[in-house]
Amino acid sequence: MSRIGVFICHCGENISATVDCEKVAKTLASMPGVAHSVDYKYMCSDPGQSLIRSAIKEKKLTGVVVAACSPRMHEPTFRKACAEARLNPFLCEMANLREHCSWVHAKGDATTDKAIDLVSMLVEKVKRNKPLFPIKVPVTKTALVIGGGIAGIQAALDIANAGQKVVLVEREPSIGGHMSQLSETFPTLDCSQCILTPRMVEVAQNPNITLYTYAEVESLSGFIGNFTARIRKKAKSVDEKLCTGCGECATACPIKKIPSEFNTGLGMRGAIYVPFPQAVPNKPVIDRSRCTYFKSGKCKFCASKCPAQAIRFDQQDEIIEIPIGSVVVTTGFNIKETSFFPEYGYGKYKDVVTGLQFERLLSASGPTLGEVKRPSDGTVPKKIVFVACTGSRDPAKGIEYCSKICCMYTAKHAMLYKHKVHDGDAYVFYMDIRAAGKGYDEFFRRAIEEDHVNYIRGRISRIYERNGKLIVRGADTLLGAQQVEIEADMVVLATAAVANDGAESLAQKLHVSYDAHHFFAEAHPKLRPVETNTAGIFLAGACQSPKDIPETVSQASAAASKVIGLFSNAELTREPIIAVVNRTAPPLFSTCVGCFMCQSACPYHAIEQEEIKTREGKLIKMVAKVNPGLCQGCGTCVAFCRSKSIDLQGYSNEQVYAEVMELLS
Amino acid sequence: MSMQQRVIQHENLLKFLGEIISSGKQLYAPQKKAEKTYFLPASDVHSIVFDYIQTAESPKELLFPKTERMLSYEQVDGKLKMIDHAEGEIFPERVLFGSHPCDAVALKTLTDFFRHDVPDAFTQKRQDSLTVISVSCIKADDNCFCTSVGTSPGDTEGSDILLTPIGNAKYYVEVMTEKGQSLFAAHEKYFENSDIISKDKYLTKMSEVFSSSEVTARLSKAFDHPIWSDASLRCLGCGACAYVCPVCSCFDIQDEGTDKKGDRLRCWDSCGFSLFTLHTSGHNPRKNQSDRWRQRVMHKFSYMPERYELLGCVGCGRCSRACPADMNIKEQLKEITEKIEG
Amino acid sequence: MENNFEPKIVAFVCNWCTYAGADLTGTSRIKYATNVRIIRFPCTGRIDYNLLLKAFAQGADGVIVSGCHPNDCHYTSGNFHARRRWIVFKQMMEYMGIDMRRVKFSWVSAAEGAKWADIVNTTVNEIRELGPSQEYLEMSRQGVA
Amino acid sequence: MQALHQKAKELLESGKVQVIIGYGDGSGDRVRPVFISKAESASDLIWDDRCRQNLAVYLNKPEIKKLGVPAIVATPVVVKTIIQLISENQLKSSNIVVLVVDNDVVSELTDNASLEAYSAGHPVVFPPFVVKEIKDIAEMSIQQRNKYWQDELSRCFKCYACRAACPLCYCERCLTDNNQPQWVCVASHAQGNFEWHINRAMHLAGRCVECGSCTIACPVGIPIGLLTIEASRIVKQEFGQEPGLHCDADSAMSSFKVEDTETFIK
Repeated sequence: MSRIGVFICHCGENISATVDCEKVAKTLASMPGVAHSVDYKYMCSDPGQSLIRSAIKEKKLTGVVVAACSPRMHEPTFRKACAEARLNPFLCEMANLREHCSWVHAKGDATTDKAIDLVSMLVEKVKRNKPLFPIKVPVTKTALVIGGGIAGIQAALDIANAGQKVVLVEREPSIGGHMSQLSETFPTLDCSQCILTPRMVEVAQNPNITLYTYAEVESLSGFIGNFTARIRKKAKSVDEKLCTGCGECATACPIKKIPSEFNTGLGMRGAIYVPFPQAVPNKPVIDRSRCTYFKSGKCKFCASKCPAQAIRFDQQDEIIEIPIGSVVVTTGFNIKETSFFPEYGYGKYKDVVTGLQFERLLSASGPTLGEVKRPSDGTVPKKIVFVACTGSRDPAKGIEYCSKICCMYTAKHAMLYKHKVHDGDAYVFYMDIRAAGKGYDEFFRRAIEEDHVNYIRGRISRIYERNGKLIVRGADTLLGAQQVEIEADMVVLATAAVANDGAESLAQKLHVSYDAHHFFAEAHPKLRPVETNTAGIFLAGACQSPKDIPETVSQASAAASKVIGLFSNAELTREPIIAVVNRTAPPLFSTCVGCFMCQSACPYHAIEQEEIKTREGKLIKMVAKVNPGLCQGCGTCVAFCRSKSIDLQGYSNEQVYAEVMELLS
Repeated sequence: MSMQQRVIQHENLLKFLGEIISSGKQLYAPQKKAEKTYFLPASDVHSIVFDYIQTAESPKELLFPKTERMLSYEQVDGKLKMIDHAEGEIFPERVLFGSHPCDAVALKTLTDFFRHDVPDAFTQKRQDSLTVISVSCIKADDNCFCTSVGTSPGDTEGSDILLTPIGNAKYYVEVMTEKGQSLFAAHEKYFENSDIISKDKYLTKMSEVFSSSEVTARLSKAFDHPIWSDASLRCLGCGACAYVCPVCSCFDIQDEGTDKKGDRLRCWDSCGFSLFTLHTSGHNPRKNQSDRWRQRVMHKFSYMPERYELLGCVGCGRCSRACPADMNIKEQLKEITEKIEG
Repeated sequence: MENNFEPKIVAFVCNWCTYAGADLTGTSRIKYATNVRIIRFPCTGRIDYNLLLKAFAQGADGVIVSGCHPNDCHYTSGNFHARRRWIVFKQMMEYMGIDMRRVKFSWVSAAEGAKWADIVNTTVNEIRELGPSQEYLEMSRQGVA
Repeated sequence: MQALHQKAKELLESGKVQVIIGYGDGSGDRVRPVFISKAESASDLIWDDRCRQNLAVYLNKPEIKKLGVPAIVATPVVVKTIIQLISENQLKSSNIVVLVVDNDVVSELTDNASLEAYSAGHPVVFPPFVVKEIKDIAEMSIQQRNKYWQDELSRCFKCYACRAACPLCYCERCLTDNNQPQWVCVASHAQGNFEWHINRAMHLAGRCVECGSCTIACPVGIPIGLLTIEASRIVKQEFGQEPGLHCDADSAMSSFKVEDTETFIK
């Protein structure tokens, strides 16, 4: 006979304000199999938990139902409390009286009745719970870091410096990411490349880091501690071992007019190229879609000039498989192009540029060597309008969120412009200034107060060209929406930061969740910000949402510390919520008939074929067997199984059936 | 029972049956559904069929339904309420029309079987409120073998009234029991007086294929005979034979419900199923289909005669007609008398 | 229709999307009808159609089945398997004459707290229109002597 | 028939097989399954229009397996059944000999490829009355269908002849015999019958080769084959998959396509 303990939490008044907790406890007390039923103000508090612990001991409870908040919140808390009182933690279930009841319904009998139903249902379930024991699995101590921007670099270095192996995969020819494109960084105005390049070199030199550039993750299978990553190394057409990085090939390449990705189209590159001088690795790749040889079968100028004879036109993409224990996703972000904005000319005005393009114009290594010049005619602009919130916080554009970095970099842009063009005028159109952060507010005030940048609160409605000038029309909302029209030489749009290209398909390959904007979803916005819902896969940086450098770096270190923590044990303990194929007495041995529908259905390839043999070794039958290390406990196999020979621990047929029967009886 | 000799015209028979319906009694009579004939509740006498050899299902449901609710329970305000359906329920007055003598014998066998030892209230009460008007057989088919199992196309056993078609749309009437008499008395106007008629010449002729007592005798030595495995190779192990059999009476008691309310149901079961004798341990005393086929034959022709002095077969032939694998009991019984030594 | 008819609705939902979505409904304090009771499953792939049959046999007036949007399954493909199952099950039930308007299938993500409230309210209103479930319950009473 | 007798005799005499599963003389004008182990009995085999029972049901019966390597006299639908059983890991073509008879020419199908080729060349053709039944039900309203099936299924007494006759119902413990929990009510009341029949249909969805053995087996004349035919029709319509064609096919119900479409999931 079951002896179930029922604990109803008031959650302060969060539950008790609409649910009559006392009545729930009293009703449950008379339910068959319930040996103990009480209500209490805060079950998750220390005294609350000790109520559970002492009741388990005194009343010899065989199962516990805690009716409180969502099990997604506190299930581990209460299971731990049970374990402390020597009750198997899997004999504890939670009824969700807060998120699913008190918070969504008004006070009344119907709400209390629902609460009673929810608790009784879990009582019937827990009566059928079985003690379960954690599963131990070995851990492969190699981390995969996807994306070689500052987040990936930081995470890789932290993990490597802790003595663990790292595989860093970058899809571009060089690591560095967006940070390598930046001029100077707010709020200190130190040179971005100056602080980044040493780290890039460190990555290349660290013996614990294997770097694959010009490579992408093809697929990821397996589970925490035991993933297998398939990585496609795209053909670089260059033998990296022989290449000395002398650059003769790039000089020899007859094609010179390919817009450089690194210079955001403001500079040019050849078909064989190194994206930027400080690239790591500093070895060229051939862009086969642009190369004359690959297009027409003739040319090979680069090969003829290569002193190391390192050009390999016949190189193939290579797929490598690597056992991996954990993954850090640091794929970063992208920004909306000017062409996304019809009101600002669909990108047809050359002197309307994005913030990232302006970074290149400001950069000493950029196409203008740091001089601010108009892309259209190379003249120095005397009047620049900066537009913050271009696309961001604009539901009409489908981007409701704040891109977070624009306020600060726009202030920086205006400031740097004034530093370089002393007689220039800088205007900033803004919605609100968001300058929370150490030294941030002071920084933006400096732009106004010391560098005399004109800040106008309002949105601009249109940009059009008139007599070689860009006419910027907007409204100043601080002056009663007075119309403002500025004749500018150049306009810099702080366009919205969006998820990087291919984020959605990567998320699907990795089996992690993502939000409506294709940013990767963290497991919990507050308490698990660098974890995903898939165990063993972590996030850092702007792939999760727009972020500035300090925040990105701290997340990267946080994710790295999660990986290091995971790798600090030889084996990993996993929840025993897994499928199991039944075993029965001979001559049946199992009711499984070996149709292996479960095997074709299992997303994790966790179902194996097992031979049942006589003592003499003669095959009696083939049955399915679950690999407990691979099974993730989705239970898809259970619903398929025609003979109900496979069942899911923790959500067994008997348990869920009992829930339905109880709920409606 | 001594009585006046009577006959009834076909059209009067229909009126008689119509009056049974209008009197509020439930009339079960053979009616067609798709290709087959069944005993179904009749609301219109014109839907009754007379020209059939055997119904697909036997009339045993009238005494022993496929699902019988035995008791119900419910928790009301924390108190348990129980209903014993054998106690409370009033069983409706029913008339079965058109059963052949084999079925009437089978109904009697069932009644006797369920009366054995602790009498079963359900079958008893259903039997008490049932009046059986049978019709003698003027034709039969290859599957029929009533004469080999001690009954005959004109047997009056088990019938309350037996009608024998004597040509010219007339039936010779034999009223056999008090129940029959009271039904007859209530509708006497439809019946005509007649001279004594010897009905035998109107009945179908059927020779005896085997002697059932001889089968019984041989079976006592046949437990380990290879005949069972040879014969049962094609048996699929379903329960069709048992469920169409008018005598088979195995059942399984099932509780349906939760701790709050539910029913205890008596459901048909069959020794043909491998689960019938499966133990929790995994051991099955009737492991092979041949063991189960043997059980079916043994039970009807050996165990029932020995223990209850009842024969478990009336030769209706339904099981042979129903079997998807053409298991033929008549053939098997004949073979037993031929192959197994006496 | 009866005005005071309060439909009994059971929701079979997956843990990762719809259960979390319903948590968000709570966190966001969006109100909805009290008629629904949620049963948590790891994945829609785990939801056996027999549970729906049992729910109706036990007197449910409506059923909601909900999980992650296609491509968003925590287990990558449980919801795709579930979708196939529901495609066949729904048509099979209709072939056998069961009104499937009482079953609401939906995808509700962890971010769609408002959608969850809307699904519940819509379902409750629609079932209220349909009235108490009869045909399936009728079945559980028939054929017993 | 001559050719069949000759082939059966050869197979038994050569020792290539130990038993021929075929049709022989039955009660009255019926034919029945026969299991011929002696070459001299090969002439007992019958091959004509009455041979409709799906003999593949015997291939996995323990009692038959004990007889040794079998050859089976196969109608086109039996070939389909065998392919489906192979795809479900229940049979291997190397362990059986499949005999098909076309115009009194007997061929041996001994590997997956020849089975598949034969199956592809012999599509299932429903008899006219089945075509009519399918059409009639398709034209019914949902209420009419409810009444139709409730009426038909009311006769079901759960003898499980449909299950026993079906070669694809090979589970050693059927769902319906599972009582922890009791997914399908044991009783043959309306609910229990509905649960049984919809489960049978769901379990055969995308697997039913439409041999009609269940309908033939039903002692109370319920056209139950229509349910599994419908289940397979849905699978074919929605997912484009047909059973009994490929030995290495994944079951339609345990696979999926991202592009599967529906209109009812909101």
